[in-house]
Amino acid sequence: MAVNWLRKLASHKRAPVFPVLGKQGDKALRYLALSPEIELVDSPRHASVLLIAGEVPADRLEPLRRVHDQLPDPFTTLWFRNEPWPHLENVDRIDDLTDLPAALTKAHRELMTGQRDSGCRILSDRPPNPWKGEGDFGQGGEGMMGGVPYGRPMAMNMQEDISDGLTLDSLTFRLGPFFMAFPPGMAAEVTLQGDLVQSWETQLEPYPQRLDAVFFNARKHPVPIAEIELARARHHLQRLYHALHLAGLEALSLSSLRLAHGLSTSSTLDGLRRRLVRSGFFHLAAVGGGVLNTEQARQFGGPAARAAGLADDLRSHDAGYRRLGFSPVCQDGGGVSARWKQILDEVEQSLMLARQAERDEVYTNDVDCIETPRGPWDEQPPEDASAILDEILPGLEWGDALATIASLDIAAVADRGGGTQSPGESRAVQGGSGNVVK
Amino acid sequence: MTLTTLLLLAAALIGIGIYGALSQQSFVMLMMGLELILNGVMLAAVAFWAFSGAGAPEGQLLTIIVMAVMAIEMAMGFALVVAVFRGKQADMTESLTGLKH
Amino acid sequence: MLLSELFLPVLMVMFMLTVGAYVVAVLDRLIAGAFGAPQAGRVWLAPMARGAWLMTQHANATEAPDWQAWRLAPALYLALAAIGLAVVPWSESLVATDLVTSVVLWGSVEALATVVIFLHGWSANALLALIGGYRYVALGLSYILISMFVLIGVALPAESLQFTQVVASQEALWNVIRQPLGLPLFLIVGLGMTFWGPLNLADSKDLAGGTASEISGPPRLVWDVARAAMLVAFSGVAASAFLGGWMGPWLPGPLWMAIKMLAVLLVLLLLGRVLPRIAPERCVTLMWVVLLPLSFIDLVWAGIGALL
Amino acid sequence: MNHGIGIDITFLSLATLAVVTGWRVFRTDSMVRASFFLLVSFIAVGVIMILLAAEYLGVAMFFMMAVEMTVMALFMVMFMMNPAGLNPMNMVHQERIAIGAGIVGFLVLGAMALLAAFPDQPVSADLEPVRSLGNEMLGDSMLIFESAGIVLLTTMIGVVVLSSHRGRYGAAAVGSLPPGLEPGGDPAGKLEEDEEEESGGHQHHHHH
Repeated sequence: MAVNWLRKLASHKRAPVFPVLGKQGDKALRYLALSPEIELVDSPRHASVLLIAGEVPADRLEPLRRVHDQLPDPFTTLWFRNEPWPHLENVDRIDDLTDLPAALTKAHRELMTGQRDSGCRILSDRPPNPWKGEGDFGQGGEGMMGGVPYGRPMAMNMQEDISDGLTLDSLTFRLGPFFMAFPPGMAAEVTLQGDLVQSWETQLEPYPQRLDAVFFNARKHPVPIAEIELARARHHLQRLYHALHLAGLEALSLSSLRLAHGLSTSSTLDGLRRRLVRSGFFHLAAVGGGVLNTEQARQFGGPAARAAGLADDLRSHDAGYRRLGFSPVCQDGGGVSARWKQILDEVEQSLMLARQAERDEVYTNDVDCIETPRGPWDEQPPEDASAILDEILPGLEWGDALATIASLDIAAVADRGGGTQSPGESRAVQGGSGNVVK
Repeated sequence: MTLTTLLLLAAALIGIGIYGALSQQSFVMLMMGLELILNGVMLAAVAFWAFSGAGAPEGQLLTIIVMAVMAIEMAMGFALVVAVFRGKQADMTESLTGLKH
Repeated sequence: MLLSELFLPVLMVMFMLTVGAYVVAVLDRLIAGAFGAPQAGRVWLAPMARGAWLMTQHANATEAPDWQAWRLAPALYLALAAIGLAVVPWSESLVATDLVTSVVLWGSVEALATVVIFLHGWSANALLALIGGYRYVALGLSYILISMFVLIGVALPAESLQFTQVVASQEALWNVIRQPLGLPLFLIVGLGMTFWGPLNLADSKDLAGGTASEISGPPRLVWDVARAAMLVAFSGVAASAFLGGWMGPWLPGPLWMAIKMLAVLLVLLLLGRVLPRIAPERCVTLMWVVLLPLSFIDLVWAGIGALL
Repeated sequence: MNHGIGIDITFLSLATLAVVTGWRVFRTDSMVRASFFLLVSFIAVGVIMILLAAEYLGVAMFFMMAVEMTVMALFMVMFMMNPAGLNPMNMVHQERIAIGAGIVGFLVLGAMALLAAFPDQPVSADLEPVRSLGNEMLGDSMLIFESAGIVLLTTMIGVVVLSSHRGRYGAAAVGSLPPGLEPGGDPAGKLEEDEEEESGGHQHHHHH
């Protein structure tokens, strides 16, 4: 009786969901972030529903199995635009984004009230190497020091000290591809000394991102500048959401997301910018680390390059933009806070351009070289830049390293478009926020 | 809780401490032995203060001084560990066979 | 005698622990809602539903954790919060333990909290949890020092290390006015030692929950309750040390105390929702280079005040 | 000093705790756990001190030792290759002598406790231990207390000098070589190429 009562109470909790992002799964993540009945958690240990959003490539299935087995009992899975594994019983596949929150809530409710059985483990719960002693005192290695006890390397310091002279044992590990602070799909092998990054090797590149369809249309025929600039601003604001979420500014990250969802030519950035500056984001959280030098910035392109002081922007060659008096905005510095200042400036500029272009009905002119929010696209779309992390992250503290990753848009741009935001999605969001201007 | 039982407890702590300080190869574990000895000493000092010293304030003062000595011992010990570790990548007493190398 | 000396104080502390943790959870949700977080369901029910959910969830395992320490650490943190609540005086006579050295006891609660948080992060045998533990130790020392200087400052005018005496010494003038630097410094310490909001570096987002990233079920419930209770204990100490504790006109003492504690809690929770998480390196610099010298100045100020 | 049976039971359990955890310090594989066992031993002794009416000392013991042991545990994690004791270890030398010395120490001190006659002058009930300690520290024994402070300051300076990366004549570690994992073996950790990089700096003669 008492247990029933407890379970009933538990089913009233917001559904704790750990999202595993497959290709194009980040859209679902951003949609769920604004759903009041869903709580997105950062660690699989904190969830009772595992959401697999989007198609997961074959090389990331093994990590997915491990994440699946990390959820504490009772747990269940939900598959969004992905076919559930055949041996999982009683799990749903959802294809429509608007159905997703209700389905997650239902899964959680049923799990709590006992209508649905907890999922079963896939992998065997055994350590990768046996914990069995061989040595005289039960130790697993050859001597007291050194050796590979129980098949696990000992933490011995073999690396040059890069900080203050206090050389610590270094710690090497792999993280990803479903770590929430990485771009979807990215995995890296990291060596830490204390919480200082000693070396960084990106092992799996993030999934290519699909930009708004307007950028692909712009490669075929002239498109209204108002439309393309709004898409650009939306892209930047969505990235700002992830960064602010990581920085612990929950409320601001959600307003940024709401602004992105309901973006129109009459939207303004003033409120968000003011609150961001007042919160001390640029002084306390986004500190100067992660600076790109000129060479790296040129290689990277896009807003990151302009934040490092390079005034390269394909829009300035476009006749349509020239009519609007466009000139690229720049920052100097090239670090994390410079990049976010740049992003804010560009969003503001895009909104302004969109307003002017809408009034004067200006269209783009060039079709073979356009500036995407990720960077210039002349012959090929912008390529993956995750290799650059291996160069700039060593020497940063863990938190700064993650802030740097969040500030860089490293994923490549996919060849095919991702479609525009569907009207249903934006309507649902407007209902939730109530401060949309349209 | 009498003076005798308290002193026996202190003697036991000191005994274990002596064993630890003499037997451990690692510097830091050796320091733990020393700390345990000082733990016993402090307990004995407070016990004497409470039962034999008629509450003379010097008894408590002695304990404070022992605490200061412990802090000094810890700090110097760790400085040595850091210095030795940096040079030799080890923290074993045996690795300190010479003053420089 | 046993009843009045043991059972009543224990009951009182348990009561404050439960009610306090619940109030913190509700207030935090209300503040989050006011800042635009999506809200669903009834706010007053949400903490209980969460508690029930964690009760039904199983506690998970990692590979070769230090089981004793891993399971004990949340309980120990709760125990420390209980000790903190026990020294908070609700009126001249209504206090769970009126130890002569209760101010120092609170100092040792802060120091032992460092141990417990480190243990919690270390014993999980998991990477992100360990980094969280590391970080707290790196910062915890500076919190302890700042708190110690600030508390010596309030003990000086009282000429006592007892919280009841400290409150009594504020009859004429509250310490928040007498030592203007004290309360702001102490609030920062409070955010630090409960790793809340901008100083949540041990259980932070970038570590996917830090020391708590690998726990689920009842241990997680205990850990969350303990953090909230520690925040309540801290606000009780802050209200006694700086806001004149039970003193105030018209209303009875315990009520004044509750109002002041709520005010401190509100300020802390607001700060937690408004400010971003401070980068650890910047935080260390801030603590040692700015706030620690400020706490020296606070102490000198208090000393001069005591001499005059 | 009169006290009830409750105090005696508390004392006995605390004494057992102090001795058992003190013993576990040297009997656990994990060095981090060892330092926290030591902390528990200290806390037990601190509570006994509070029972003995030394309220300040007992509480001071808590926070002093909490900080010390945290630092100790941190050093364990930073420098030890096996802080968690997942790989059992046995790093002792001259163990028989050490056990003997420990037992002899206990027996001698225990015999003193049992056989010697100490004056029976308990603390009077109206003494305020904290006030009396304060008056002593900042009164008659101020010189001793202040000297302890000076010594602590000196220690801090000395420790910074000792553990600093850079010495007066260049990097502190110049010319030193890690020992072999077995006697006469190749140096562990850092390799020979370090030697070439250290040609600048100061004129130090290598004896390898």
